[in-house]
Amino acid sequence: MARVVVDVMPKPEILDPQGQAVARALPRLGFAGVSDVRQGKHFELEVDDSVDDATLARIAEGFLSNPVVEDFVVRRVGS
Amino acid sequence: MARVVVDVMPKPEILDPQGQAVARALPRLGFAGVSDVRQGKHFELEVDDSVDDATLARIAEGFLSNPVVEDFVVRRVGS
Amino acid sequence: MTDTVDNAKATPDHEQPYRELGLKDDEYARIREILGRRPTDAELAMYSVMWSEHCSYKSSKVHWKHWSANTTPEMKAKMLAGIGENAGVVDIGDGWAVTFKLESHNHPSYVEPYQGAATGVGGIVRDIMAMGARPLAVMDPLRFGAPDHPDTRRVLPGIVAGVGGYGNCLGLPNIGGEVVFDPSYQGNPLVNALCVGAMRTEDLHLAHASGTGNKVILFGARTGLDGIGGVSVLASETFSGDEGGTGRKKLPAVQVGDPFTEKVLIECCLELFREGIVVGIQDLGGAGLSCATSELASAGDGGMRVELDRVPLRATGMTPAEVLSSESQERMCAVVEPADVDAFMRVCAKWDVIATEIGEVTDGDRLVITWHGETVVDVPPRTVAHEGPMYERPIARPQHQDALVADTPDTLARPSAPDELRALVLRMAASPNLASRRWVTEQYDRYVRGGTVLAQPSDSGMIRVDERTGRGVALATDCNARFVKLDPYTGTQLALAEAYRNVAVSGATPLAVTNCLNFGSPEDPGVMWQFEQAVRGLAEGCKELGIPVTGGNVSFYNQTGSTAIHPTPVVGVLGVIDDVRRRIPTGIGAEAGETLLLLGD
Amino acid sequence: MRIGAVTFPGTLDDSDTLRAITAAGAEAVPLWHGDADLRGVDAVVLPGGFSYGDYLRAGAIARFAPVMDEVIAAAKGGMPVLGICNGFQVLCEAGLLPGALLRNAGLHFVCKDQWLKVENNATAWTTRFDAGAEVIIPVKNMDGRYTALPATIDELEGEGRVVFRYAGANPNGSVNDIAGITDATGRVVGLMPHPEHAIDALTGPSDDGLGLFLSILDAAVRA
Ligand SMILES: Nc1ncnc2c1ncn2[C@@H]1O[C@H](COP(=O)(O)OP(=O)(O)O)[C@@H](O)[C@H]1O
Repeated sequence: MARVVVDVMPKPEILDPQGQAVARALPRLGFAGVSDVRQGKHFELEVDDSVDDATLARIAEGFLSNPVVEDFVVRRVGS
Repeated sequence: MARVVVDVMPKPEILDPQGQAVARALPRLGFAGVSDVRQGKHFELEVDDSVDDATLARIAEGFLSNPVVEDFVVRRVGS
Repeated sequence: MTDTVDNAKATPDHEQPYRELGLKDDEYARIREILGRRPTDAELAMYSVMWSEHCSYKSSKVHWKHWSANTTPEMKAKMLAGIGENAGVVDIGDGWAVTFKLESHNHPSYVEPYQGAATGVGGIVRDIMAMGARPLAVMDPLRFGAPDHPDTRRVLPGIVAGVGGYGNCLGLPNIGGEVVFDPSYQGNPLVNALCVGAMRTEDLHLAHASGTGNKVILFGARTGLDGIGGVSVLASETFSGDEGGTGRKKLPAVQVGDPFTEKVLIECCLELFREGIVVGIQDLGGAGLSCATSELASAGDGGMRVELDRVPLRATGMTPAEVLSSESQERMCAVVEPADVDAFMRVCAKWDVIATEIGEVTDGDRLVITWHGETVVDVPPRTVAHEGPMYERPIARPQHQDALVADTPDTLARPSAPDELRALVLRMAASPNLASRRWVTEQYDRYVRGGTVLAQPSDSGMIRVDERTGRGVALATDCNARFVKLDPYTGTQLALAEAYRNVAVSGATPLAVTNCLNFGSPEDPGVMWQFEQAVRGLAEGCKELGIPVTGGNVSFYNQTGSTAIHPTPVVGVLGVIDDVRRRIPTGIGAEAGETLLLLGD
Repeated sequence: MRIGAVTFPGTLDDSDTLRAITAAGAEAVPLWHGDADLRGVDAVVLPGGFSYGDYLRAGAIARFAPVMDEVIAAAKGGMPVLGICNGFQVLCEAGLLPGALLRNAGLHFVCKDQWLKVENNATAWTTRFDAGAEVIIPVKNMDGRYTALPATIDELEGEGRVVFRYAGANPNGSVNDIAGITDATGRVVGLMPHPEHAIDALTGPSDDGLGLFLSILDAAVRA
């Protein structure tokens, strides 16, 4: 068993209204110094050791993310 | 300038229907070997060097996550 | 280096990628003739989007003669704005005007179902706002491929979630629509969206820029690299290698909607209208600033000067051509008298809406756009917005039409035994085209704003416009494309008649018609035959019924390879009812002893 | 009696809420998120919608609006507050009510006419209902699944602080079918369904929703 983390983020050129809403709110809450925020998804998967990296990439690309508007990163974080 | 990552996840005892929907769909799509999926949020912040860890923790705990139902992790990922 | 007008004059032989931008050789030659020189990159970007099929209606416009030929003065009596405006407007009495329009977002919704459908709703709502109205409700006629096809499983949930996600977050009730499955839509689902809005008749705002010295203000979202797909070839041609260059080619031609920003934009616009400080207004739709500036200037009585570098950007390194072509959502452009600019900015600040003065109305008849002090566009705006190319496409009744019509249901076996009939009824009840639409309609808010009198499962949607008197409107959209395919003329009249009946049975009096004409390629003479028949059928049907077509939309090129979708002229009918409390709900059996009558034969 | 309804950017049901307050016979007072001023109202309603687009989390950004400092202070001083849908989410985010509202179990926005059972008719907002009565009121939301840690749920149930429960099918997977709750004083109430959309059988499934607004008027008369 391994834990695999997949982070899915809106592509840099794609509008990210969620991140923008957070970025605009922070100064109002008294937090200065945060110049940009982008918001995406974070998945944690418990994966059998038999699942190889190519399969993980296919899961991330074909299912966890929407390749038209999102990029993803897959990371194994130990068992 | 530093990049800071905040991952926010539903607490283990809180039901996560989004993660469950992913976990249930994977075998149908022909992907075996994924036993559990949890879905949370991933934030990437561009932060001024003057912002210290205590402030980041307050942003993550008081705003980016809802401590009633979510846990969070803050990470600086270099500049 | 920026391609300025001076540069264009100095380099007449510079090769330009006009074909990649969709312009034909003769169209490019005509642009050179209009300008007396080659266009700059920015001008080329403007002409190419504005002369596209989608913006110029170049294949369909010649058929609009049927509308005018079939609209009598009596039919025009209640029409306050008609074809040519952002949306048609009709007088519904008591000082109220109602505006409504259907629009397609078919292709983007196939590429990215959620965002394509969402931004389709966003776009039609801004059209309605540009008339000066408060949007009141939306509807969504949808067509999908076979229900069991894997692509339908991908496309349908996303489209429904997108229509709902945007409309629900805007606070507009969804009061009806259609869900139709047919394999002809497999590679071309249809996402049509309707919005209806209301205003006091005196508040009607038409899109034009007049009054020399009046300011042009861009407000709403920042401008980014959204949907500039095609125009990115300019950057790659001109600057190959540098950061504005080839990398842009990979940009997805999708726009992401931000319904929250649009909701705030609606409230901001309505407050601006209430303050009476808007001379002219235009939404930014398909062709972004290219469209808004050229249409405002073209419809006004002067010229316009725009400082394009003042446009607030979301991305770095954008070229003037990209800024002009960006399809970033949730933006509007207004013309304001200089004395009102401060008041305008105050209202925008209250709603936290970014607003920037980007230019002004000028004497003369040129649209001049500068970029950091250098002129990048200098054109007669009418040639961009209203005097684009117009084609008489060849028309021919398809050869297989006779065989298609001859293949009648008479050849099909008919059930006669009771158990066969029972099986057939059960099969029909369970068939996707007749089954309940609840899975779809439950994802749409039909209650918000508290004016929805009828929504699903009624034959038409009905909205209260005036709370004091109960005056309201009813709307229905319909089209059975199988009938249209068999006989485009009569089939389109059937669509009209069905929508008309659906409005009439709710207790409202039908008043006006809009349409969304979804067809295959206009370069196919068979498709153009369907199209011409459909337009003539609709126009003559409307004359028969005495209600005018006040607007509509054309979507061509709905085909996979050489196979077109069934011709799908969706017809929307709007009716008025003086008191919504007298509406007639759908359904029988509310009271015992009701008598059931069948009308017609 | 003056009852305020707050408009945040992205609030949708403010006009409906003001209409319902008026229909109940009270004076409806619009309140603006950016003003730290409750304009002398006797009670406040936080209406439904998608404040700030519900980006980040439903209600998470709105709860920091200037008007919310006043609402929180007033609530602590005993002023009745009703949160409907997004307003309920704001009250939870602000800590005036326990728990949180998460994505519907079905992962879709759901809009339907919903039967509710009135579990507690002793709050400031529910005295017009009979205990155990069933009423029909629209529910419409994306994030309506009430959730809290087990200890919190036990406390709510033990103290009778569940005010409304879904009767029939649970539309969003809410714990114990909880549709609405109250704070310990019975003056701050939050619910997911929309009583302001059920004040007239012409535009809603019933006029059952009027009961909440009439109850608060009664409370004022008694006070
Ligand atoms: N995409 C949709 N969006 C909203 N309402 C819809 C949609 N599709 C169908 N409806 C509504 O559902 C009801 C039933 O639709 P339908 O079965 O197509 O009706 P009919 O067969 O009477 O035309 C109607 O009120 C219609 O407006």
